[in-house]
Amino acid sequence: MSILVDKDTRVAVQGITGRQGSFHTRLMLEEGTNIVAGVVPGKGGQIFEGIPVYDTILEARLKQDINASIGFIPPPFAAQSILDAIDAGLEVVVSITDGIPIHDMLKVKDELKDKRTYLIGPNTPGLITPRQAKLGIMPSKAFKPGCIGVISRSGSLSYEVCDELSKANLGQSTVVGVGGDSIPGTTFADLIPLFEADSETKGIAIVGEIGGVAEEKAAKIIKEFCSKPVVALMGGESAPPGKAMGHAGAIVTRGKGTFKSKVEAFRDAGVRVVHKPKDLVQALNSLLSAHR
Amino acid sequence: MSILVDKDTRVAVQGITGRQGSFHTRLMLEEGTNIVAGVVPGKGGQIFEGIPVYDTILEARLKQDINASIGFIPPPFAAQSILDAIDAGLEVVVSITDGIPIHDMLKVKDELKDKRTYLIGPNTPGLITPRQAKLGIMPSKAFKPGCIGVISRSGSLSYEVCDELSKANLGQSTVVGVGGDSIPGTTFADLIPLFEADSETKGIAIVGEIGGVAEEKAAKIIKEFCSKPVVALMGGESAPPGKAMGHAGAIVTRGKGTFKSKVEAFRDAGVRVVHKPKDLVQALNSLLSAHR
Amino acid sequence: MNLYEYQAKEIFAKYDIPTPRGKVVDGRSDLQKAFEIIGKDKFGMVKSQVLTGGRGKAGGIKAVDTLDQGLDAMQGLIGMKIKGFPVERVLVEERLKIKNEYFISITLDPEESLPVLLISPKGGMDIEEVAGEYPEAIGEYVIKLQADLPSFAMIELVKNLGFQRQLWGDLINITSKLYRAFCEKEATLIEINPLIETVDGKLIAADGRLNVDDNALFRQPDVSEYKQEFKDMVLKGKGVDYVDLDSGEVGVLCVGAGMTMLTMDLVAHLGSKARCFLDMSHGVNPAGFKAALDLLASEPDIKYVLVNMFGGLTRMDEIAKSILEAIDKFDGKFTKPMVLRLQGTNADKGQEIMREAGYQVCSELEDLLDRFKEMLREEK
Amino acid sequence: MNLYEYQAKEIFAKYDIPTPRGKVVDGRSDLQKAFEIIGKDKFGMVKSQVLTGGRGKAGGIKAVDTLDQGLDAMQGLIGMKIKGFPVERVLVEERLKIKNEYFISITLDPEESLPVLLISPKGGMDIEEVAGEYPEAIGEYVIKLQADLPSFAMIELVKNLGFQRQLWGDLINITSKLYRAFCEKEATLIEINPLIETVDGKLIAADGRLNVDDNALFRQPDVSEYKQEFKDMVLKGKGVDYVDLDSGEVGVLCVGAGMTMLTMDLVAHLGSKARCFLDMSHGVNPAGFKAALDLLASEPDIKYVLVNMFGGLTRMDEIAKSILEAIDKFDGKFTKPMVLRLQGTNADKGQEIMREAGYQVCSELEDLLDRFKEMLREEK
Repeated sequence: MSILVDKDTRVAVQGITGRQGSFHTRLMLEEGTNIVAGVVPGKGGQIFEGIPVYDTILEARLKQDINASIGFIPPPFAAQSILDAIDAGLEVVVSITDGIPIHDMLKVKDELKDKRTYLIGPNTPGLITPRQAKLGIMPSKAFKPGCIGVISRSGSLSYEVCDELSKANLGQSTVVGVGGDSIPGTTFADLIPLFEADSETKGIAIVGEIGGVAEEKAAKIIKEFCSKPVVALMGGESAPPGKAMGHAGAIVTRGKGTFKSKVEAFRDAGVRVVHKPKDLVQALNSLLSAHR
Repeated sequence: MSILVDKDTRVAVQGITGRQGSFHTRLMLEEGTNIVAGVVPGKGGQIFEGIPVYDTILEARLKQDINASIGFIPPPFAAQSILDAIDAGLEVVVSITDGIPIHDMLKVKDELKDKRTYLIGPNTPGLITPRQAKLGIMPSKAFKPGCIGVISRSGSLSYEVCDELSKANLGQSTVVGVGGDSIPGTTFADLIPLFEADSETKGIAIVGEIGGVAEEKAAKIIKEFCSKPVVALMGGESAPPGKAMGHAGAIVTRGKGTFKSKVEAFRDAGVRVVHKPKDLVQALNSLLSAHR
Repeated sequence: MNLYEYQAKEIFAKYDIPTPRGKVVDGRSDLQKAFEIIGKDKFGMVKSQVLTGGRGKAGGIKAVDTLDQGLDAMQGLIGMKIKGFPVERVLVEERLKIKNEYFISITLDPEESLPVLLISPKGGMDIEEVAGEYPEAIGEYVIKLQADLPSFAMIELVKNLGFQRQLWGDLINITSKLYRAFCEKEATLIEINPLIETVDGKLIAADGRLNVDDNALFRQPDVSEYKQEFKDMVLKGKGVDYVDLDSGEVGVLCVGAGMTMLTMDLVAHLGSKARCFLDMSHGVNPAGFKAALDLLASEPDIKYVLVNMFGGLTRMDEIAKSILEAIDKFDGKFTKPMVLRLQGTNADKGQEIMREAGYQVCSELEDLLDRFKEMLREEK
Repeated sequence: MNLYEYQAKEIFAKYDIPTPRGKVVDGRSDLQKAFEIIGKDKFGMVKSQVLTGGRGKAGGIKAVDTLDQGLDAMQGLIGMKIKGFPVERVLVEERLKIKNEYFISITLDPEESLPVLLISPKGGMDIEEVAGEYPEAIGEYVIKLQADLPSFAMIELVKNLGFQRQLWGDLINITSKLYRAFCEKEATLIEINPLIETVDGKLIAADGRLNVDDNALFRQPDVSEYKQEFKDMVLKGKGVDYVDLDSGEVGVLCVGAGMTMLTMDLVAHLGSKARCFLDMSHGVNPAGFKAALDLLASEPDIKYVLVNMFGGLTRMDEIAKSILEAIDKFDGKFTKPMVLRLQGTNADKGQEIMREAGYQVCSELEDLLDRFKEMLREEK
């Protein structure tokens, strides 16, 4: 088991013939990802690495039973490619793109209402169920099949955390990078129930940071619905409030989203909060043995 | 008491200086209606019968505490005038206009979702709380203050029914013509709970006809929520199924909305069904005395 | 306004919805042109153009192989009456090699106040029959005022109905064009039945229906172009809603649909039957009444005229004057027995006017019905 | 991109939002022009243009009566530093006769993923202070992606906040123009504070803020025109996110915001403090690293450099090469002590490249922190 994607997920790559798209398609195939279609406007009919290429995601969906996509699309066109994938009814849509205009994302979020699509990202390394499906750009070496569900707003930090989890033989059921933008598709709170329901996931690791209210919302859901041990690695304690943190998602708005409020919300929900990747592994290990 | 409108309702007349608008404004004033503003684009600043005229309904709303409007507006512009009144936040908006394009009404209905506005009509004689407020074009003579709440899809038939109620000294609390169009604003089902909650209303008279599903929906609400006696006068028994009945609302679609299905729904809800205005009065009288 | 098949197909063509090659024809020279357009090999289908269903069963569609056969078919059909509708022209089209017949329709769901799409792999027959016999064979989708139909919902729909994958793209494409036409032409109904899948896998709208909202015609120039062709619009143009009920003996004249229906019911309760009704809601003027009386006079089935009016917006003195003015124009030739009731706004004045002209008028409905019963008895 | 007050007001003017008469000025001749535009009677306010709040308290706004006073004020302000931001120009405006000060702001609510309107009759002060002291004095309305703001909601809002009826129309009008500008200019924040009600009942945007989404600048030509004026965009142009933290001793170089923040926290845990950070996410190339090292070299406060990288998309061999190439350009003059960690994609190769060039590199975070502690000890 796992969440969102596994070896049976039938994936289309939007932008498969581009520099990024082609490079990572090969790496995703190496991970075992079941990539069945590519989408590049104007290149319909071509074959890339044995994969048929279509002009539109809709055409791909009409011709083949795809249910997920990952897009390597430049920012000006990324929102439309996401909307196309939502319109085609895909269940999981991953957008790697960094730099999608915020007002484009407002429209995307509006379109996502009442839809079954999980949009992962944008501005995310993607998601991975190790050795089954990688819809992303993360370094495979850091990941290993296992029992921890990982959700993270930061790409680099999630690699670090997963590397530690792998070394400690806990491994990961599925790792989801929700992305660093201020308006992400799927949020922590959306993913907690999926991990709670997944039999293979024994514990959950959250990699959070200051800004936004994703951690606070996640804490609320955890308190209500989650029986599994959860540990959060939190960054930004020493960040001065109000400074732009590089990520738009790290902007502290209207007094909400501070390090303190997040840590308090987590603690109130019974979530252990740590400051180093190694500590996260240790905390999970001790909670898991207590939980057994 | 009454529903929707009474002597304190502050009314704006859209199209107050037109032929219809000016004629009926005088009649509405005679009934006691508290008309405080007129709206005619391009005639802002004028005074009609002592009533200030504004260019837009919004301007009227900004300047005065109006909470209801009635529009005498030609079909091509009627939907926009309704949308303007909804946008201005009025609680009751009456549209007399016959012949509003259906696709315009689809947009109006969409706009009404989650709004507090009761749109009465279009293609209605309006609504009246006798001797307090008339937002409509019905002949005042037929109406008299009393204890019966009347809702009707047909204008002419409601006059007949109210005339009988008046002669029988039952009178009317409020009379609402929901209008004959296939896409009305407020429906029977929306009004039943208001009459149920109104202490002055002792019984409810429904004037229904074939086509649409307004009667069936009303029957459901009555069965669930209504403790007061209800009598329905139903027309269309001898109308051949599938014939356009003049009213768009009388089109029988997809087997629903037949005379039989309506009468059955009413009977199932404990509603007495009659065929003549006189019978309606008789039925109400006997039910009311039994109810006391 | 309901469009003829050929008109609906002209609109379809504007939206790139595939239709059979062909031409509407009302004479020999046109037929020759149609033959040339279609070509010898695929000639031809000759289809009577009438605004009613079931013309196939009524013999209104002929398959022909040669121009001569086509001519015979055309001459046989033109002038024929189908369910009372005279055939004035035929649509001559190519013969399609049929593999399957499907159904697509978009209409308004008054309950939801939204357009609704119906689609079925069982086309070519009456969709109400399909709904009765194979309800699961009709897919329904309520369209929430989107600018476009969402593809995912369309895919679900055609997939669940068992359409083969290779048809999905074309089906969804045609559906979305139909929806665009539905919105832009302000239709109340747009329909393809049957949508034919040919043996070489193409989808073609073999029949087409398009009903456009009468209230929107003022801003639908290309539909309004078809307007003059409808004779029943004459009365409507004068503000009179006329409905012919095929059989009966009473002409009913009222104001308002509700009153009209109730009056018809009451006539039926007295053992008689309305032959037609005229709702004068917008025709309260001499011209409207003249048109209405002309119609009542010209129809031999109509033995009695029953006028039942309760006026709100319409003033009874105006009605009385209009009726008298209309009767005057007959120079005493309007002789059908008539019972009258005038009630409501200015009823006293109206009744007085009629009485002065020598007519009996009631004010109460019960009196009208008594008078009508009496009249029935006298005449029989 | 955050716009200066005068730029925001130029955009406001395009939307017919009333602003005071005035002119942006950076020298004597311009001031003369400003004086003419404003007129003697209403002259004048001299306002330093800086991208930070609280300039009033910092002495950045002067009221003057004559041209000479204006000149003095201008000369005093230009060159001054406000919260570290140098004043390069001033906005000279008419003096308004103030009756009341209000507040209107539209920004994004990340929780709702929707724009949110804030409006308050208590303007002219820090809105966070207002929120703290008089929470009921701020009206909030989440805008559900409408094309226009619904009037009824606006009326409710201004009515409930106690605004006087005669202001409603203008307030709603200005709010709706602000919302249009917010959408069309793809803003993340648009704000008027204070919105001044003059003694003669007019509403004027006395101050203005407009922050535009950097990611949308490619399609916002009139905002992009202001772009060259921002010096901190240079690093960003090379793909490096630079944040100055005002005080501290360590320059932190990472890839990714999460890693950066965590690294800063860990530096703090060890009793030191980051002076700035450079997120190299998009600047993994010699030019990016050169720009970053230039900055680290030029800032005397920075005593140590800490590089902590875990690469996914970025390959560590490329990073190592880029760093060495950048250091080479200093000709041995980049001497600040540096600790390095390279991990992730092609980490082995990257570490090898650095080691061959004579640098010590860690692979584990704990090692990096140990090495950093050691370095702190050595230097002190």
